[in-house]
Amino acid sequence: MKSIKKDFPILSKKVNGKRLSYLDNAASTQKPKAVIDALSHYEMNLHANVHRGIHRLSQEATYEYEKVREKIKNYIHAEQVDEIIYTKGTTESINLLATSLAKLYIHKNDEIVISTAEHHANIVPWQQACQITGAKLVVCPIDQNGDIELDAFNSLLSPRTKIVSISHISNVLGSINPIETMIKNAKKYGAITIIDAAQSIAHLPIDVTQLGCDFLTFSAHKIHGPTGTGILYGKYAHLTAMPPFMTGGDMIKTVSFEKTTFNSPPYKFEAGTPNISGVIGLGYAIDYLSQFSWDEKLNYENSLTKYLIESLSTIHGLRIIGNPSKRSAIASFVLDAAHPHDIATILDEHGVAIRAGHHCAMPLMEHLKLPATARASLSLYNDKEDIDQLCNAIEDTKRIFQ
Amino acid sequence: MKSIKKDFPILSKKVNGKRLSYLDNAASTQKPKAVIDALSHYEMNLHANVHRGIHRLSQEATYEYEKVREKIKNYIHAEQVDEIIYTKGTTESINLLATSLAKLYIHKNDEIVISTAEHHANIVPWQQACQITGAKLVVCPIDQNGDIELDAFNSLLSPRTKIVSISHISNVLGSINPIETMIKNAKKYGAITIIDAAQSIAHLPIDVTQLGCDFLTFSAHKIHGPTGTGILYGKYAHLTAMPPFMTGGDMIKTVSFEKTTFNSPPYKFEAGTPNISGVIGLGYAIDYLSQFSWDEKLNYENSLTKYLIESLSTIHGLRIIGNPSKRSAIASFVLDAAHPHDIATILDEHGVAIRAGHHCAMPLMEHLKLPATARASLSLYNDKEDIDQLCNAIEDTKRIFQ
Amino acid sequence: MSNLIELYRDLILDHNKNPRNFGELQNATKSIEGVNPLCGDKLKLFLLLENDLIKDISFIGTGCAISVASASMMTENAKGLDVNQCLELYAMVHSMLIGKDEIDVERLGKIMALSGVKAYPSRVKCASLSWHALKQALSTNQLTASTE
Amino acid sequence: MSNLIELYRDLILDHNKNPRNFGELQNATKSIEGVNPLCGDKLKLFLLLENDLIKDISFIGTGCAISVASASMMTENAKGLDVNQCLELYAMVHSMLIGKDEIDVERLGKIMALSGVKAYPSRVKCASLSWHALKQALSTNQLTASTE
Ligand SMILES: Cc1ncc(COP(=O)(O)O)c(C=O)c1O
Ligand SMILES: Cc1ncc(COP(=O)(O)O)c(C=O)c1O
Repeated sequence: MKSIKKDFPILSKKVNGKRLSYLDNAASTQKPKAVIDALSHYEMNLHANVHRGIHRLSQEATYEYEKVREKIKNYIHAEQVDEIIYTKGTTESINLLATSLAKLYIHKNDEIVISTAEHHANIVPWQQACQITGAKLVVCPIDQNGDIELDAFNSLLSPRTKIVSISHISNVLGSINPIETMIKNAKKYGAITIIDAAQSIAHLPIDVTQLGCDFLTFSAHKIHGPTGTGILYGKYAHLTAMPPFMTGGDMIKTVSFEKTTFNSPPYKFEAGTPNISGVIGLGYAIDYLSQFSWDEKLNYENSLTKYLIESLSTIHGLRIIGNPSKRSAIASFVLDAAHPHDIATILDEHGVAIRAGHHCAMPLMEHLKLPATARASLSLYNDKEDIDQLCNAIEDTKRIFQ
Repeated sequence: MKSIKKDFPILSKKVNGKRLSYLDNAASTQKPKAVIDALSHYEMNLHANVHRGIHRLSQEATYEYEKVREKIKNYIHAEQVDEIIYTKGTTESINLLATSLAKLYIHKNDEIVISTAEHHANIVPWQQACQITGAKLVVCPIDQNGDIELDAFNSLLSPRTKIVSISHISNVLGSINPIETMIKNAKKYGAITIIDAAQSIAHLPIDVTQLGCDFLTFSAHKIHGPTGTGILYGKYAHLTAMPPFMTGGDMIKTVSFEKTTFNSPPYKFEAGTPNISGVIGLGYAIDYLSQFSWDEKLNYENSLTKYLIESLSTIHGLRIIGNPSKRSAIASFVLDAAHPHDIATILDEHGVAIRAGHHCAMPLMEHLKLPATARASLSLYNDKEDIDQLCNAIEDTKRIFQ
Repeated sequence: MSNLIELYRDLILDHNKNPRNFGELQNATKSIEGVNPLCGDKLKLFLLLENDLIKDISFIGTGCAISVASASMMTENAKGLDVNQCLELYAMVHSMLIGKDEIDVERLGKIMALSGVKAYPSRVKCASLSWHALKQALSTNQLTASTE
Repeated sequence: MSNLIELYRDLILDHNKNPRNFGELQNATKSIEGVNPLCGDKLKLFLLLENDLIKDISFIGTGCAISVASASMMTENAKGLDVNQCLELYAMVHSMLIGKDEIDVERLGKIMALSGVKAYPSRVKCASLSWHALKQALSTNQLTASTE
């Protein structure tokens, strides 16, 4: 694959007078110029509120905005456009699910299965749902490599299992979970399966129809789109049955002070003026990425990830956290000599942007018996030079903390 | 005030070969070039996820993002920056309040007071809260002019009144509600007062400290900022006591599978990656507007509104809906000859963008015994020529439907 | 303004001013409500069905010129048809409104007056509301139809 | 890299490697937890208070070099002070960390080694966590302090 770095204006920025090596992609990705320009173009030529407008601007905005559902439907291989709900991000999507499913479907002593390695966004909303309903949160363990313990997962399943909500890729360990198998097994007990694809949406092809999951969610800002926008995919039959999450304009059919009736999905779940420009930006981000085949993308990312792991492995006193059987473009590590925050500060001085901390996965940190890790995460626009710069900066950290 | 039209790129666009007269500002406002450029600049120079990052980009993004709280605090005269919560819009803000206050504070037989003229966003969430808690929705009537019936309002208040949630300005009638008095009277009974400032934020100076309201909310896209961003102001003591709305990353203090503790306000209410660019765009929109004094802005808008009303009044067969004692920059009207949708379509052909329909205020439409209205709503960038263009187009509508 | 002239043809304006088959049908065997949640248009259809045949049909409601004229023309055309013919006609009208090519101009006849709508995507729902309600009435037991 | 050299001075690195007063205080009259929710740093302070006087003080916990060195220096400096002196010192350190001008360099003495932090806004909380916990311990009955 040819280098696409020049498509992303921010990547040619100097940081502290240094070349920028942006390796914080698991936190948020950068936007190609095509997306940035499209957003400006939108604001300068067709912004208006959507859906209820008869005038040209509103029609054009509505058209551009609704068109993105089709793009997302195709990108994740959903069956119908009205299975694509716009949210403000993965976090809202999971809150929507936890709230709505708790009302409809989860009862006392039911069980909700997650894993040790979940992001807070896929833990706390379920804790809240458990508190409200009296259901139990069941945590599937991971093994020493950071892989889901599939046997343990299977033995946790039972007719009490109402929800299985699992991340596709761990944002700390980079482990790719065997969601095909997990979904299939969970389905045997009639459980509702939810995939948190926040970390996978930019990195793996996703086919919700083939997976057979009931819901899948991701955030636009993790796939080169704007912040404040996310997608919740849900099977239409569920969406029809579920009560709304937020209420207000646009999600209703009729309102009177006595009685309100709700619109059909996806609108039922989209109260208020949506993030019109955010959605349109996401559409352009998908277009940008779709110019490359998955073969190209996977080849490039896999070889770069391999280079990252190999390079880090040669650094004495550095320990990579987890050794998953399938790894995505993420590596967490610690140094004997320095705390992750100190690493991050020194790396930053070298122009290397990584993340340090608990990565919104405190229970996993507890499990790993680590207060924090340093995390480098790749995107398609990264190259070997970025990784070399990382490794040099880590050596400097060791020098300071020798 | 000098014309600022040229600051807004979209306004020099031709629509159907015609000059654009954008009079749909109550639905959504346009952005000045300063805001559009600032957003591009952000994406090209400092995008990163906020709060948890040690590297330069994340620090800069966090700084820019947090700085906006200060701007909003000053703009609405709040006492503390941590009383400013970022949401995705007015609709989310009111849902947050209805959900959180229902858990904390609203009980069976309590009363929630709204008015006949509320937007669905300030009706349906309260209906939901009533359904959950067994509280009663009490609707304060409006008089023939479209003004709140203050006597009726006062007599509705009682120790059972837990919430009074009122729009500052009706998005259909343009009536400016006497919220100072209403808040003062509601406070006598210890009610929590909530102001829906969606329509007033761009048009009236707001001083929450002087008003003494407990909460106030608005959307960025109604004040020349981006979609997908809103503000909820709340008194700090309330924010501390209230349970969170959504849960996940960033809003927690500690998470374990057994127990989660929440962060302090405003973070407690801001789960997940926020709309970073949206918030930053809002900050620039506030900066843009703040270059003009309120005197200038009010003078200009009031005289333009006067011209609008006078011009519409001369059109035979046109009826302006409501005659409020204080009117903001909104006028709803109907024609004897043509239905509002037909008006809107014909106006659009003349380059005039207005809105037609129920304006997300079906109960008000029911009260007015109208299926729909046509609505022209002004912003600072409008001028008399826009209004003349509107009136000419209305005359053409009459010709077609004679 | 040629689009406007196409949209508001005399026939449309006439049907709007003098809608045919307007009013409640006392001996209706079926009635159904149609709502357009975006704009608030509402209408109610009344059908007198004998076996498969629409012996009589009427409507009440409020709406824009397009929706009233369309409902009026719909009742005129549906009266006397059987269920299958109605569904066939519905499909043809739908194709015309969304601007598909392969439509049978002759079979549509005067209904073609509605074809100006296709230039106005936001108005297609106004024109299709009554047809949608007709289809719902004939094919399901639902009592409300919605364009959304 | 001059900022880095300012940040990671030898004194800081030394306090990090060999934190003073590290460990639980068996005869503590008060203890308090400090958390930095953004990064997960945690420490626990133990105080032996006699009337107004800090007779002894210690800490345990994990954190970056800045937070450990800062806690270590804090205990060294707080030991023997009375409550008011401590709060005064807290205020001075806080001013230094956020880069205010009017600070008493002499009174701060070796603590000035922490002044490199002011160039790193995201690290100020690391340096202030222990001081914040100290202030909380002396001024309230709360048992956790948080930098947020
Ligand atoms: C009075 C009023 N309240 C609430 C809203 C809802 O705002 P949003 O759609 O931005 O959430 C609007 C705008 O549509 C409004 O005019
Ligand atoms: C696995 C995972 N789940 C959920 C989230 C939350 O996404 P957001 O903050 O965009 O709502 C993230 C990203 O931070 C993540 O990595």
